[in-house]
Amino acid sequence: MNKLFILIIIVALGSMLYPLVSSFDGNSELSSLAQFYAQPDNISKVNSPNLVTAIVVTYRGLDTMGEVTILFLTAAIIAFFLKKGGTTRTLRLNSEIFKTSAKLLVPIIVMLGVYIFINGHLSPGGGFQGGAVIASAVILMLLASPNTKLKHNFFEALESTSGLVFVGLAALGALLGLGYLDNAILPLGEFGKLFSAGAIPVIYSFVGLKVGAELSNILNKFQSVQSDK
Amino acid sequence: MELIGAIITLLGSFVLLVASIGLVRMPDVYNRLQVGTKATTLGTIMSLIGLVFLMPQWWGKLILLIFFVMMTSPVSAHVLARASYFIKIPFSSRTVVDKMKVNAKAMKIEHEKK
Amino acid sequence: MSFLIITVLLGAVMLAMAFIAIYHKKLIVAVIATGALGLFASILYLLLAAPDVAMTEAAIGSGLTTIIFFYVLNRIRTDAKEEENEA
Amino acid sequence: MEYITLITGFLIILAGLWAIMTRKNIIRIIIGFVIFDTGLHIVMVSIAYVRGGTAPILDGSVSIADAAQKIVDPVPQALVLTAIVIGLGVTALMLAYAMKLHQEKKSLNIESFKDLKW
Amino acid sequence: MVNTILTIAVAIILLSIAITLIRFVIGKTSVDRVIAFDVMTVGSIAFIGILAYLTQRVIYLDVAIVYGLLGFLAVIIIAKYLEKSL
Repeated sequence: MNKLFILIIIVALGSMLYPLVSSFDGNSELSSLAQFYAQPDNISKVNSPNLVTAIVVTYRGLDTMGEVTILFLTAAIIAFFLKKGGTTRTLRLNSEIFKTSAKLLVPIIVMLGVYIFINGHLSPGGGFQGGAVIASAVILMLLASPNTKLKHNFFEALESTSGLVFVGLAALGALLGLGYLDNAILPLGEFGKLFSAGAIPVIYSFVGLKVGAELSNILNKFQSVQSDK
Repeated sequence: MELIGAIITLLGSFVLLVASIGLVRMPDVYNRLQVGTKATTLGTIMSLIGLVFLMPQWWGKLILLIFFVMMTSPVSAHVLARASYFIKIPFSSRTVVDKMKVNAKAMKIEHEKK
Repeated sequence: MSFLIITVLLGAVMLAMAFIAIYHKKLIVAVIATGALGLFASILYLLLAAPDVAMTEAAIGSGLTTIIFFYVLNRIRTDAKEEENEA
Repeated sequence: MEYITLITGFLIILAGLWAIMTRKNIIRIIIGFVIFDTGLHIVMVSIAYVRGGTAPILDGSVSIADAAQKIVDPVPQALVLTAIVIGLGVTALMLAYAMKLHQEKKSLNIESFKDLKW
Repeated sequence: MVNTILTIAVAIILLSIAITLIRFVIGKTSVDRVIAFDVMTVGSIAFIGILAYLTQRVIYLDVAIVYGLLGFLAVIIIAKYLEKSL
């Protein structure tokens, strides 16, 4: 009976969604806002080949700032909730192959993450993806040798420093009279080169470091509360 | 040149097809693991090498991708095989040699203090 | 035209994955199916010409979510009795 | 193509809602939330698609001058990029709560949590 | 000519992913399903590579690298969970 009621609710919701599908007839051209962003003189004003990065960092940079704040709050609440248990655990020894390959892979993965967030304005990727890749390198290290202790102080210092630099760079644009989170505080450079697009690679690198440190903290918290049955 | 690359890519996709058929037909977990690692690694690498012939200016990223596949796929299969041996998944009836049994005493347990 | 067929196939596979994730008895299989759903969604984003979103979905939506789920499952380790309770 | 992805996204949203409403195990409810999230993102990206468009990244194959004719809409993609990361944060928070609830009652069935506070 | 051959290759890869799905559905133990997941990931890398050629964008290959990396990590963490030594 209860399930029938829920089924009726779901079907009603589906029939409410049906007009959205039937009235959608595909886009044959860009919307007016995107047309504004894609004009040649507006592109050369920002000078970033990846338009998604341009929108995330400059046009809608405040969204990114709020998102980083939400991630910071999540990490803080999880660190408050999950207390470390004082148990001794017995784990099986890792095999030699896995340990060696993890030792070999961790620096390469960290380098890949750095590549992803430095090249955020040229290729797909950016701070969030690069941060996730760095966090995955940390988790691989924890899996290969469970006895290593992460340096909490280092990660916290890294996180707060990058957050401060991010906000400082954003405010510097306002101080110079260009606008909050403007990217023209550094020279714009040549289109399509690594050192171009003004402050976008710098800001995105610090976002990447901050996100990487936060995600590593969350995963390390989840790892450190494991206990044996 | 381009035709050679396309044919190598096609052969790689055939190897992937063979791997998936073998995954369905093999009798026990360990055989399936072997098919799922060796054949798929070969198939993917052949497809990517065919792409190197097709697009020679993309070679940097493709070589990096091939390196990643060659580094990660066998290691994950090894860890998975070890785990499935330790949780005692039964062998097929035709398996005769079990070399892990000989040095099972060497597998010590690691103690972690917190 | 060929992309249309690929899209239909991927949509069917994703619906099958969602079905497995909801209805399978073992919790671990449900979590793996959720990860596979994210991986196929990432290919769908590539077909829709959104490589940024595809990369984010592959790294975060599929990878890190699965890792956190398994840490929690390892801490909880529901026994079979509780699974019966659930149905 | 965009019709099919739109319909797929809506069906996945409905499947996630069904899972949230009918399942009893807390972990399964969180899985339903993740499925719901994925469907929502698919709907937003398929609304952004322009017929015959390519990715909004300008390199050798797309020049600045004809960018407005060739690319797809970048604004919803940027929004989805934000939404995925926030989805991870919400999921991690819900899982931490679930862990804490299991510590209290040794059970994950949602029927056994009837207290007003604990 | 080249495009036709590559389209056939894409069709074959999709067929192999579909056959792998059978093992994912019927697989007796959890390890079988994990192997099927791994095979689907590695097959998808080849699929993304061919897709990058068909649409003539080199940037899609970056996505394939991240894809393979995270799939590897997911398989390892599932193995450690099954081994009860996470």
